[in-house]
Amino acid sequence: MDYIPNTQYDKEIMMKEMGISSFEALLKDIPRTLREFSLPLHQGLSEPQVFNILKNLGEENINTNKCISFLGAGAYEHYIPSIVDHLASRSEFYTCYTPYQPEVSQGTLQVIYEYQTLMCELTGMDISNASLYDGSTALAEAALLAIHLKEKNKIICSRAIHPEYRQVLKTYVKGLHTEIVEIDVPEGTMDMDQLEKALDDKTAAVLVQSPNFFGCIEDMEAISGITHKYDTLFVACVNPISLGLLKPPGEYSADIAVGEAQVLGNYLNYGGPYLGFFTIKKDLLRRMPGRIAGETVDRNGRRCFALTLQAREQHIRRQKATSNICTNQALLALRACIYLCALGKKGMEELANLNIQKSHYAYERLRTLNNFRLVLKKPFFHEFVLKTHDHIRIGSINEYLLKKGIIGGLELSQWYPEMDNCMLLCITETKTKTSIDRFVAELAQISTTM
Amino acid sequence: MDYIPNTQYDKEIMMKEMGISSFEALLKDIPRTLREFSLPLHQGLSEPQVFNILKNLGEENINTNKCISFLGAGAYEHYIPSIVDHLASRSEFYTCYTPYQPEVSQGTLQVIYEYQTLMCELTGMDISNASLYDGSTALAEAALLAIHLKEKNKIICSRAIHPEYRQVLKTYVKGLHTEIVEIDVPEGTMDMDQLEKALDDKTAAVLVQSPNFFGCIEDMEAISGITHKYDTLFVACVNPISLGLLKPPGEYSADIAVGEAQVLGNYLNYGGPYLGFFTIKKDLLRRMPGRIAGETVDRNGRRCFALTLQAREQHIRRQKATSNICTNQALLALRACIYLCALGKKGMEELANLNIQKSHYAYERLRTLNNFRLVLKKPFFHEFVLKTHDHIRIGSINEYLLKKGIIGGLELSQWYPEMDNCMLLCITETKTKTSIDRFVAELAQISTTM
Amino acid sequence: MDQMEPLIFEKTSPGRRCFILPACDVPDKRITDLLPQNVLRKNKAELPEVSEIDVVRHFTRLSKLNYCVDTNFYPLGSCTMKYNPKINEDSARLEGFTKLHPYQPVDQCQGILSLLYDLEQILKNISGMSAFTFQPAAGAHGELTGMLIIRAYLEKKGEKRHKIIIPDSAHGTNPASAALCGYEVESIQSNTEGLIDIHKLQEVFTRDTAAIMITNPNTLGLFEKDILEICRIAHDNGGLVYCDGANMNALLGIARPGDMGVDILHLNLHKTFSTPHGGGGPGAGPIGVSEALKPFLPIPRIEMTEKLALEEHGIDPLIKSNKSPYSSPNPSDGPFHRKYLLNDNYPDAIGRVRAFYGHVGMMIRTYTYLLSLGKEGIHRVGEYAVLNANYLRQKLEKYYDIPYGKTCMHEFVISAKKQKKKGASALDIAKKLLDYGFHAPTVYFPLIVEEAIMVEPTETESRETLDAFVAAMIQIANDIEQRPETVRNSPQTTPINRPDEVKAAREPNLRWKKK
Amino acid sequence: MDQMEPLIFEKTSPGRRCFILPACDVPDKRITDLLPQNVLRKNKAELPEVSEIDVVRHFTRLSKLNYCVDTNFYPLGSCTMKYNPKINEDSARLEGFTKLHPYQPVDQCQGILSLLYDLEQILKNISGMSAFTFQPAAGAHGELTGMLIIRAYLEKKGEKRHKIIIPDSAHGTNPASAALCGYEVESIQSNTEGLIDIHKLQEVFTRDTAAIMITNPNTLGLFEKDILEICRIAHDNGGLVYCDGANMNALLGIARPGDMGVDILHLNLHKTFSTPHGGGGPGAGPIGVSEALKPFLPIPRIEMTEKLALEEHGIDPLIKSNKSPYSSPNPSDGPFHRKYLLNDNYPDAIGRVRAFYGHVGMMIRTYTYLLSLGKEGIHRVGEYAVLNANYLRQKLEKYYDIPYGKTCMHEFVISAKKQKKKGASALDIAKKLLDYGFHAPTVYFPLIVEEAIMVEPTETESRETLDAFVAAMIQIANDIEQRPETVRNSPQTTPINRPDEVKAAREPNLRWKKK
Ligand SMILES: Cc1ncc(COP(=O)(O)O)c(C=O)c1O
Ligand SMILES: Cc1ncc(COP(=O)(O)O)c(C=O)c1O
Repeated sequence: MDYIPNTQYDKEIMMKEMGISSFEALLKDIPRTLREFSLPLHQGLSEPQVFNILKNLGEENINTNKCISFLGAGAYEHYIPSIVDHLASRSEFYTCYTPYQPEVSQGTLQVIYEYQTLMCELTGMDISNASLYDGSTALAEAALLAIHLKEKNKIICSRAIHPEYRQVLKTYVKGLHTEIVEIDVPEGTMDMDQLEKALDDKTAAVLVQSPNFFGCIEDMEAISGITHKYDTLFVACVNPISLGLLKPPGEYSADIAVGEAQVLGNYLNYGGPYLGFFTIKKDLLRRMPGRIAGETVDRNGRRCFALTLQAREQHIRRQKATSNICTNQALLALRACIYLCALGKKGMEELANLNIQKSHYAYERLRTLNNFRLVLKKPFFHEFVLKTHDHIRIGSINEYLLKKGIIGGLELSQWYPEMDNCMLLCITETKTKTSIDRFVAELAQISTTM
Repeated sequence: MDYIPNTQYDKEIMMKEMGISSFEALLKDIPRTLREFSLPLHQGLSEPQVFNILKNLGEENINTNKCISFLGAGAYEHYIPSIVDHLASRSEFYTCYTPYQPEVSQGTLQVIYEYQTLMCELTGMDISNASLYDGSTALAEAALLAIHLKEKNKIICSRAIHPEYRQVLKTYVKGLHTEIVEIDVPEGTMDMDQLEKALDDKTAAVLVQSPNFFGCIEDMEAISGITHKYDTLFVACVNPISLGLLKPPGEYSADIAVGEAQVLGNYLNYGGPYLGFFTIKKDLLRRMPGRIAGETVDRNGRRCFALTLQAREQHIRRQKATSNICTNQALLALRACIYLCALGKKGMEELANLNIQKSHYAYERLRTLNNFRLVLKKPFFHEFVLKTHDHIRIGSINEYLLKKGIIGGLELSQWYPEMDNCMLLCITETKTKTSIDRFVAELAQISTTM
Repeated sequence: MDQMEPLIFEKTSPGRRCFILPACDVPDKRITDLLPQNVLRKNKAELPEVSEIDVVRHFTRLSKLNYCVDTNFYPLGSCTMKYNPKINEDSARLEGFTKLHPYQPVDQCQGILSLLYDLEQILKNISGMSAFTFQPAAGAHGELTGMLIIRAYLEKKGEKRHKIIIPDSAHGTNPASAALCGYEVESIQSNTEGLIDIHKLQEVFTRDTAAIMITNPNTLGLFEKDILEICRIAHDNGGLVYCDGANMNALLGIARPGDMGVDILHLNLHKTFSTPHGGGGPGAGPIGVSEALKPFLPIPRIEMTEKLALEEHGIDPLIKSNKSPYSSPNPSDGPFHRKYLLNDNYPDAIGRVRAFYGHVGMMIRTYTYLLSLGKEGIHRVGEYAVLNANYLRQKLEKYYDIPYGKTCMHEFVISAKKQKKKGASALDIAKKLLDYGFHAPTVYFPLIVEEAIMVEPTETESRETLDAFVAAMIQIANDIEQRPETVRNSPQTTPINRPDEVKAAREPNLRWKKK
Repeated sequence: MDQMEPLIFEKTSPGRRCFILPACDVPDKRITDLLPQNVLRKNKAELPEVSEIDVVRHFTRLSKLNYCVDTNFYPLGSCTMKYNPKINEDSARLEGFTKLHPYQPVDQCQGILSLLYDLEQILKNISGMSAFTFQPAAGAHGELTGMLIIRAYLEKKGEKRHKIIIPDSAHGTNPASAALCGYEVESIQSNTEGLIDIHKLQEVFTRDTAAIMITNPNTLGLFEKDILEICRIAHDNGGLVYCDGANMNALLGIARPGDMGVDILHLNLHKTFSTPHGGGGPGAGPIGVSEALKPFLPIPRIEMTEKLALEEHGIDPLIKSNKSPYSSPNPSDGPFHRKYLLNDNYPDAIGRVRAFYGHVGMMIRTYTYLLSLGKEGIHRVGEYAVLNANYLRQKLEKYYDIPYGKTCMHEFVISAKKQKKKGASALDIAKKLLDYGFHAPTVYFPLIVEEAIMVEPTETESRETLDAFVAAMIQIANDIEQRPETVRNSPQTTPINRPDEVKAAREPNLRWKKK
């Protein structure tokens, strides 16, 4: 099945009209040697055959619907309203191109404008772009913005930023002779003294995540204060779900707020595609990476929307562009937009509350277990770290749990050697009291049996 | 969750504007006594809770995707092209009303017109309506048409017509003092002598299904000939899938051709909604039950479509209408229309061939088993009857098969006492050679073990 | 932007393919080795030859020519065009339901059977009837089923009655259904209030009358305030009362036909219970009956081996266990703790009105909807449906003549008589509404109102939407005063306008043919 | 029919709700008992307060303001807007994939890992490269990854090179990506044929040059006929060749960049491999590298514990057993007979370019697409893409000036210089096409063609569609002769026309604010 409407018959008619006798005539520029290769590939398959294969591959995975999962760590399970799928599946949204022709793209353009507004409301920032690839690249772009704006090449970041985000950051700044200083997080949050010491005139930006990788809520106000004693940008990496109740970056005067918006109506998808959001203070507008939609009027004075400030972008500025990004995550931004409209003002507040209530309920229940310890300090949002008694391996705990239909927490030692026997647990609104109680009961079992 | 946008606040504003102080004021016509009742019902639930319940209920069924099913008997499993679901899920199709306002319903109207054309091509008949409820009611409506047209009250039908169709027929003609004569099917097809004897001037119609309930192909040409010796309508009940290769009713001059079109891109759905089709010879047009779309022109002479010949229908004719049908199966007709376009001229031919090849392959393989017999005579389409050795109960065979992930055939004795130990088997294109072989192997097992 | 689309037949091109079937994996014999030549077709069916992109574009473009609930408001009287919740679609599309074969043994179908069983319990509660059948495929089919039950019931009593009384305001399907079942239809004229005239009813409801078919609230949107009296008259004369429940939306949580004395009631799941109309169907018309009529319901009936009284329930624990609230009072019970089955063994049953068990797909949507609503939701639906209708009624009565009633239930009927004189008919007003972006109301029904315009907002429309509709109606009223021709010439903004229906009927072109 | 739609914020009304969360089933404490006041937000986020029907209608109406592949043809040069098969969407929406958490242990994810592994095998075959990474989120991201690999490779060899050579016809992301990685960009002018000038290249490709970024076929739709020479020059000077594979569609089954001597290649799955554009994304830009560059690919890499040579396979039996054709040569083997894992252990790797493993959802679509195509399909795609482009080219060259080449690969570039003089620019022509129901081609790119109009039909358009497009283009050519103002004033049939972009940039209004 190849989705090609033209038949051999069409081909002959077309070649006749073009006055060529063989198709090869069109390929004369290609060196002969390049035409001789074999493709050791399978035979084309029919739709039912293909779909059977894909279904089987899907079923060879144990998905979070078959089990109760306590995994988080940057990718989160939340309820997704049915209408998100229904509306985002309209082919006018998913089979259309980037809205470079505003006359036939007002749908997409207005969605971007509404998305930008919603992200500004959530974060309390002035301006949002139309999306970046994901949270990690959004954070890296923030660092690049700072480096170029301040013409300084030192970046300070907390060690409690998602380890993979920090890896991406390091990769991105390769070739820019930039020094990255990581600040320790003794009890789960940033060591302020260390930060003060590290900060200097050469620092382009301070990067902090809150709730951080361990779920702990950082004292962003204080960090912001310290940072702004210097000509340095304060970059906050936040979880949009938490902003239903937690203080938004705008309220502690962050210069840039970025993060992962997969949580806003997008599936786990084994890690992608996700949705990087990027919001800024007004004065950074001309430095903003990525597309932006703006309101304007058409020739008849009607309100309409168009991509704007494109002079920042690669297709105009080429090597002088603020970023190289072109294709972004429009469809996921649409889903986030629908999601935020569906939950609405009250819903996002209730959602944040549910996440806090349930994670804290679990925290209290787990606290009662001997053989386990809760090592980091409060406050936290919907994740926290559980430490097992030294002789019990996290791996074997998770194997045990899986047999009980539970996907346990994430082992931390791979990234934080000092945190051996620690697992990062996440409890969102999708976990019922019953399932939390079951989880705790199973762990109790372990503490006794193992 | 009740999908009501207006809030208490809206309600108060509205009542104020209406100058009423209590909502009850609007219900003064309702006797007090009727207002006093209690509703012992559950609390309203949120979307995630509701969907969990429904998913669990769905999973409490063993569906034909989890097993290999050999059930047919009027409801058939066929591949459904992905695009059928995608296109039929467009809300412009499924949330719109009956196209009584042609200016804003050309989509639905053109679809009906195309569906009518496709059904005429498939059946070889002159005219199709826009659909009836299902195959059984379509057959009953055909009988009613004949009774009223011919002003005769005797209906002859083959005993090999789907038993439930015959039950519906009997129910429908209650109150019309109509006699129904059933013709025996000694070796699976109609007894011609009996038919000749039964036919007379009082006969309004002869009803025959082919392929019939047992899968046997009737000699429709002969039956049509005999029937038309009298002033009697010949009504053919056919399976649209078979018409990719089998002789269509138009070629043996049936007066009416009806049947179940669930097979054209519609799911099994545990029995409904399905799609009754109804096609006729030109001269019966004014007697046609149900809606019909026709081509015409608008005020500016543009080609367009509208429901037509409504003078036949209940909303105009009331008790003198050709039928009482109003709401029909439009959405399923849309699916059938998309399905037939997707398979196309060549595809429908290949499909019929696949069904014949696979069922005959299975038939030949089963023939080799001792302890089982194939009791009826050829030719057949994609179903046939398998008789077990007397002491083996069909029930216990099916229980055994289910353990092996196979849903066996339909037990016939419930409707045909003389056919004890018989199961009706159906093999469509969805059964791979591998699964047919497995089925045969399991039956072989049984013949030895039981 | 949206232009008319050629017919798919006009896009066909030899050899084009869309859906490709898997190759034949069994020995592919010559067809004539398997079947005799004379059973094979002579002429190929001239189906389209198109590619996948052709099919996708064709139907996507066609869809864009449709108005639908998801784009705007349908003030369609008698049709209850409420919002169709998306979650209902998700439920009905679950493989656990769509891929179930109707002849799988009941042991394999306990999930769907318990759903249907529960749904019957809920509908009984809402309507006050004693039992339901889900077989009828739509309202009219429910009416026919009801008529057959009435006949069977009376015959069982050894009575032959020939007549069904039907108000002149009734929907066309009522007399059609009665006639289909062999009854004579006697139409009874509504009184000046638009209601059934009790005194006339006294006279006409003779011993030869099998039943009266009422619609309550009736098609004027009025509650039959003498309903108790009407039922008494029918019953005193040994007859029955059939209630067309197409207008049930107005009564949800407000009053129950069963309590009124109604013997048979049909419900339109595609109206009151939010299942989508699908451009004309499928719907579903389950009917509920009184205790006395139970034995006559069509077979099969869905039953549970263990009787279940709703009162017993503690529901909340079930929800937590994601169990259906009616089947399994005790979450610790497995799904099969109660066994559901199909029972054919009812000697007095009228038989079957269709093959298999009815429009199960619609039942699933309805069940999903009712689980969402719950008790409070059901009350609120009736309340806000009535509120919205009266709000519209009041806002419009200053501009349009509303001949019957001072208040209404779920809908009301305008008479455009006045406007007709000024040069624009009910039809013209309907068409002009299309230009203002609204669907047209139902027009010329009920027949007892001249130039009838029948408006039903439903509870799912917001105050803002109602106000916008009122503004459009007022604008049209003014248009008619000042320039009626602009109304007569409408619609102007639609892909086509006013098809020539006479031509369509006189020279029927009901299928495409190659020129 | 399709009017502009108010903003969702203009529809908000206090207290309206859409999605309702389940009630809290754990003790609902006061929030300040759980969190300190100072971490809580002071001002509520002013999100919309709307009901479900509001949200559904809002986005449904907005969708109707979009043009899309499912409604008509996109002649967008450089974008390969081919049909997006629906079955690909079904695959990607399977719960077995959408509900997978990226940190589930590999044992729980063998299905998706084997899919990704197989996909790599197929792409290696098609492109002739030695290994692929799926991490890059889009083409530009692939370019950046490529640049980082080049830097790492050279540094490993102890070389510091500063320069990347890029033809002036290249896409903007190429120089931007090079710069992002700290390289100086030297632009090289195309020769009179629109190709890379070998002699110039000889001069500029110094020992300080890290690599040349080519696009082949280039953005004029021309195959770089000296490609072998180009690669030789780069390699002789110790440099590398990066190939922008956005135009790979022209080469499918026709030629392989790996065979040309390309060291790094990115593929745009959202172009060549039919994943939908989604209004601007998500896409995916996997990159393939030569053997020498493998060690530098980003981590993690997906590996299989048992090596697998494609040649070994008997594929057909697998299909029957519904197994993926590359993972499980022997149907009797269970799914886990081969174990897939994620390997981080590559000391020379450049690191990570994003969190997790890339746009898995796009990989699933691509894999589905490639299973469908198979060997013959892949050959046919390239062939019919080139055929369609040349057919259009020939039909249009009588009416429009096509400055470069006599034939083309997948696309070609018109110059509207002539028309510009007559009063209608490339932009005007683009806008006029909207009135004729087509999307506009890419305009003003590549920069080396004045008044450029870049047309790429792809293989999924039929002859009839191409002819209709040609007719529209000819009509426009005539319009320009006779009444250029009608072209300058277009579009007239769209919901809006020609937004004021200067105003948009001068007085940026980038979010809604309550008045
Ligand atoms: C009052 C009334 N009764 C009966 C019907 C018939 O219902 P259906 O169309 O489902 O057969 C309708 C709807 O058309 C109606 O409005
Ligand atoms: C030739 C060429 N190179 C690179 C790109 C950038 O790819 P992406 O938009 O996926 O980042 C594109 C597409 O926009 C392109 O056409």
